[in-house]
Amino acid sequence: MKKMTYREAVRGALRDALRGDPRVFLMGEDVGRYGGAFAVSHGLLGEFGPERVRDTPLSENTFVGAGIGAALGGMRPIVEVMTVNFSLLALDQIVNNAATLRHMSGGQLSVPLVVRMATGGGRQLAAQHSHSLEGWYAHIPGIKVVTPATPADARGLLLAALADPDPVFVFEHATLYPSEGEVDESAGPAAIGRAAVRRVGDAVTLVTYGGSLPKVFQAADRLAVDGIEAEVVDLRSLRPLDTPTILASVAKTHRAVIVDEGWRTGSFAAEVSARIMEGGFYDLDGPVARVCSAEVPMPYAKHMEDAALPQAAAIVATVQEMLRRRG
Amino acid sequence: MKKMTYREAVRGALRDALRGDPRVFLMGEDVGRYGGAFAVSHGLLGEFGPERVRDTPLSENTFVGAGIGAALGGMRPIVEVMTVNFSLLALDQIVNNAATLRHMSGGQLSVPLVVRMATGGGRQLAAQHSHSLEGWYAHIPGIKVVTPATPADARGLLLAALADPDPVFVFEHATLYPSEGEVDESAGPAAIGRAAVRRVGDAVTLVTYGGSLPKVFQAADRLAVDGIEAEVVDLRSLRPLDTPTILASVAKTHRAVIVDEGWRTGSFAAEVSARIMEGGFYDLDGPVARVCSAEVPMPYAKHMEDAALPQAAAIVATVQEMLRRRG
Amino acid sequence: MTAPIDRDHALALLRQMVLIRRFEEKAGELYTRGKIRGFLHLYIGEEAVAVGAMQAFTADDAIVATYREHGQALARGIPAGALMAEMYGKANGCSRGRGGSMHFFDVSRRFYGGHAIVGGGLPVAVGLALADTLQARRRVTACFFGDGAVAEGEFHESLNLAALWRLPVLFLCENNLYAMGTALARHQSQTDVRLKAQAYAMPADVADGMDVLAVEAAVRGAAEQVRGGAGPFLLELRTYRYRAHSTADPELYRGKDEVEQWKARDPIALFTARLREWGFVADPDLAALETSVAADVDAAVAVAEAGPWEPVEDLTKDVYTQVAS
Amino acid sequence: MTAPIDRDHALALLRQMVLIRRFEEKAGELYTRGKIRGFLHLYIGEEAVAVGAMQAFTADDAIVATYREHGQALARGIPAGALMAEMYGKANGCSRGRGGSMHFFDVSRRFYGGHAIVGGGLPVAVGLALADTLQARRRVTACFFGDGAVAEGEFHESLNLAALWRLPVLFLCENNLYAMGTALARHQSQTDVRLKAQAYAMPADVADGMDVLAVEAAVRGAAEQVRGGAGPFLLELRTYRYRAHSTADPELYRGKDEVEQWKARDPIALFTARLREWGFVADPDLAALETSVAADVDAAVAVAEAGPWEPVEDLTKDVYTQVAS
Ligand SMILES: Cc1ncc(C[n+]2csc(CCOP(=O)(O)OP(=O)(O)O)c2C)c(N)n1
Ligand SMILES: Cc1ncc(C[n+]2csc(CCOP(=O)(O)OP(=O)(O)O)c2C)c(N)n1
Ligand SMILES: [Mg+2]
Ligand SMILES: [Mg+2]
Repeated sequence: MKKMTYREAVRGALRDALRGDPRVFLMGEDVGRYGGAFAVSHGLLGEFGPERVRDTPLSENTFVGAGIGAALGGMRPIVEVMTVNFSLLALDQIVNNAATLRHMSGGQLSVPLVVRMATGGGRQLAAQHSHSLEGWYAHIPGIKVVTPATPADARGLLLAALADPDPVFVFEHATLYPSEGEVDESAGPAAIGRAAVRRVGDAVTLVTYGGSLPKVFQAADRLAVDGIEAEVVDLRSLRPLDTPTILASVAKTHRAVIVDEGWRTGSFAAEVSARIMEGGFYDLDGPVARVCSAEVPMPYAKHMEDAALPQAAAIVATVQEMLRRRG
Repeated sequence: MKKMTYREAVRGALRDALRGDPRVFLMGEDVGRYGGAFAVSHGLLGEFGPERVRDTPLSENTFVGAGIGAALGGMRPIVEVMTVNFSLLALDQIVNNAATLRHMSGGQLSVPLVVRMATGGGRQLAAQHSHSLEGWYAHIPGIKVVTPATPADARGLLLAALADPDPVFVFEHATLYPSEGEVDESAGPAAIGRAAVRRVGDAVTLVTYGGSLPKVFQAADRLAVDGIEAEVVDLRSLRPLDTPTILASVAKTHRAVIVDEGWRTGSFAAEVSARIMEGGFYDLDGPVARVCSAEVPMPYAKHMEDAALPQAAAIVATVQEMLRRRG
Repeated sequence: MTAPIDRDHALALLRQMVLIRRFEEKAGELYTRGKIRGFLHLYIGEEAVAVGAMQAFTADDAIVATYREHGQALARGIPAGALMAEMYGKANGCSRGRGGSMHFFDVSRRFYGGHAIVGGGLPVAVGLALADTLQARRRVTACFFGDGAVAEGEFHESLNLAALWRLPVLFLCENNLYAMGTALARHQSQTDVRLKAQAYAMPADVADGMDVLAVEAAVRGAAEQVRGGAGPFLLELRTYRYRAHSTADPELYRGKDEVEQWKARDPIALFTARLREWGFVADPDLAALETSVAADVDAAVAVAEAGPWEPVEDLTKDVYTQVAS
Repeated sequence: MTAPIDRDHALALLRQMVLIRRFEEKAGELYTRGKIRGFLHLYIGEEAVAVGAMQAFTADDAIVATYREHGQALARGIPAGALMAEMYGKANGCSRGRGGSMHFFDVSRRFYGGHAIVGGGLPVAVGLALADTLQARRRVTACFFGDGAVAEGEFHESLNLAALWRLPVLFLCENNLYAMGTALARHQSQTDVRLKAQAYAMPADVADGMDVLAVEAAVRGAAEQVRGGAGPFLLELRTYRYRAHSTADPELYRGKDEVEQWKARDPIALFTARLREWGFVADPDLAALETSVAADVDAAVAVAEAGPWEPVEDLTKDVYTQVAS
């Protein structure tokens, strides 16, 4: 076990992958000479050279599509789309090619592609640079979507994505890069599709993923002060989604709040709520609640952005309100 | 009142708009000389000329962005994106510009843009031409999303979109174009954000929109044979969503099934289910169910496509199962 | 005048073009009979492009095509029966009936589709070529696309990336003068497609797409240059579509006269005339050819008719790889 | 050597360039002090481009810029206080504090942003020009973008559409040789940006972006051509960014020496030297200029400091138009 940042954990996994498999290469905007927009790939160009760490032009749809083609051609590409905001330009290749080629070809083709991107708000980057659209990706059959929230998962889920024969999209919340945690550098791939109970409790289930996990922990700690023990479920993977783990927790706590940085309407939190409706309805003492982002393009000013994003205070208030209704 | 097809109703609304307001113009791929991929704009080039009915190159992101710019410049553009499948190429302009410019500029800018597109499957067009992604659009604050299911709404909601000062996206399910209905050609804009109870019943609420409405009617008729009277709620607008109408119906029937052609995980049906969870939980006799598309890229073969799409039989079976659990 | 090629090769070219045309005429007929559904984009009139071009590629090379790919698929050697079965939606189709007319795949022949999003195949082709380069394989990836695709951003991005990285992609623009109902001059400010390559410092050329030998010569030359490591190449092939864009097209955007003018340069008729000149064929040979092609087409239909339907239980098969557990 | 322009105009150009530089130096300082947050992309070194170009546009013309738009905004005449307040996130900012450094807007000056998606402004500019054409207004839409944007599909699509429809757009490529850390030669197979216009049959030219008079002359010429109805024009302005791409950039991709070489051609120093030659300025004038610019910058900071925060209750205001009911 070694203490490291989320950024270092991703970099370590990339390095191990590049060392361990000659078919692996990294490409994306500024992954090489610049060292990565978030310094994740810093140093990899020097170690592996420009053939395997490739700076691309600003052509998102094409370099993602080229990753698909390279995967068809026997490589194991890791494409870095700098942020989810720019991935909108690549959605055609993702939805119409990466996700369809295997099924549409009657099983002849495989697309072992890994696409990494930073996601989320909280850095005062305003309306065009603060999206949390991983919920959209989770809607697409044919791809898998993972959302590591800890340094250990940043490593384990990226290695899992690389070991997967199908396209896997890894969403790294930009606010997590400096966060620290224990990582077992000898550990291999994590299991895609398994949620983790990060905190055990009996009063309420807090379901979340990615960049919202720290806020949920804060909320759980504050609730604990009032003797309210919340169980925290970190989804880790949005597609496939580990419904059994969610339902098992709800069966125990009889209450759930879903915390998701996406805009409320059509958020992934809605899917989780619907699954609890369908599989846990009779276990519920009251309606499942959602704490999501306000339905506004993200404002730049700090106080406005804070008001737009899910915060620990809102989670605490939601739980307290829910328990008040209990009596 | 006049009987006409959905196609004719859209065309009539386009013609009235072009006649009534010199700022209105239509642009998109093959809207002119070809007459529109679905023959919707057939004849309009001849009547209004190439300045106002403009064939564009295959450049989705740019002609949608140009529509945004033209709206900023005082026009009332109607942009036709041939189908939702190709709109993936334009999502950057839609999410990052159309939806943000007003808020991000502190209210200085307005984008009175209308974007029309055909959506949905059911025509054996396979995995790249059968998407139902209107649920994605409904996730975006700053735009509005309407889904006319009848010829009257095809006219009324398009006129409403044109009268709206903000960007409105109109989804026309391709299987509806030949469908017929009564249309009042003197009628003005419908109200965006109001659902319609299309059939009154007390046993269960069937919530749907767009191309699934005919299937829901079929299902309701079959259920009626067994004395099960279903109430049918046609959402008409996904954003804003008319939650009160949904909840009022559920309060009466105590049961709901949501029918949505989108893939199940992350479908708009999940949002409707979550809203019933949040606002109608105590009215429910049992869990809300969803009938959605199977989570596969759409296959070409008819029997496989039929199996992938929501069908009346599945809706009937879901309701019957739900009522069986009643006792 | 003496023949520039030998008789066997000449007859092979002719036969492939005739096979494509008769196969598609049959497909059109089967569409009206409801045996084939969805979209059907016929290649009739453009046969010389696929047939001439495909001569230049080896089994190791890769092919990426569009939704109008029946000609490429047949010229690449995918059995006509597997293609017809695919259009029937049968499980013995080249894509198990999941793709239909727009999505032919045959990985054993490195035929990577069958892409129905205009421009969507170009980045994939660039990636296939990148994989070859990274694995030091001397292969060419041939990427077919239409004039309409030239307007898409992916055309620009893909040509730039391929040229920047000197990837072995041969971009083959089938310029049939229309993108659906939109004439070239209505979707391109610069209608000389070949000139677009200058923006990427990429070599380019143009050939008469109605002359199968001209196409073969141009594609062979370009392919050798690409195979030799000179980087990508853009080749424009000028041709014409005789039939409607798709079965849904009322063809309001062009006159019959225009179509007739192009039919006067029909690639099969032109080539047949030359074969006669060279004394390679006479009426009996042509009759025999038609008979054998007709037999192939009938056999293909029989394969499709006899083919099984994929069981509905397999609907979710191959959405993801089955990992043996 | 006699001056090609009169003293007042010369001093106005110099003052605008100096104002941009001092304003940005202050912004950089305020960023390190945490008064400004998010991303901050400084224009320092490129001042001659915005200042020279903006001379050519009337109040009726429209401006579309990027996230590196402080220079364009100041040169367009948006009050420095409104810009500084915007970067503070204050309600008296030019975008009510909702946009920050990357999203300056001022509809009264037809300044349409402030676009942070590379290439995203081009289609919007094309649309603004289309609106002018459809309303028979003789206006120019000036669209600024960087060399990195040239690789995006939107560049290709927008130039084609503007040329195809002969729209009055002046495409101004600020070629500062880098897209973040990626040098021009690493993102463009053809590094001569001007040549890209040939693919659209669009006129193009290039000018020295470090020479404010050269920029002014080139942009005036191009703008008149566009205003005259000749259709769009692509003008490449060769310049250089002295500072890091953004506050997050460690600048590993270029050497200090390279930056120093370019500083030897600093647009402000170059122009000042010429003004001295022409006898337009001497030390006291320059000192006075710096003093008055410093006063303007201080005033801008004061406006920002004094500005109110937008009330949180207004968070959802202007997501949609408030329809008076
Ligand atoms: C991105 C995209 N936009 C629109 C369409 C609809 N569409 C299908 S084919 C076509 C015309 C393409 O013309 P071209 O590239 O010249 O190929 P051709 O059909 O002439 O062979 C269009 C607009 C599509 N399939 N994909
Ligand atoms: C579509 C998109 N991809 C990536 C980015 C991240 N990014 C911001 S600026 C930039 C470089 C742009 O370079 P250039 O266009 O030359 O403008 P400059 O910064 O040099 O002024 C990149 C890659 C972005 N904002 N948008
Ligand atoms: Mg064509
Ligand atoms: Mg640059």
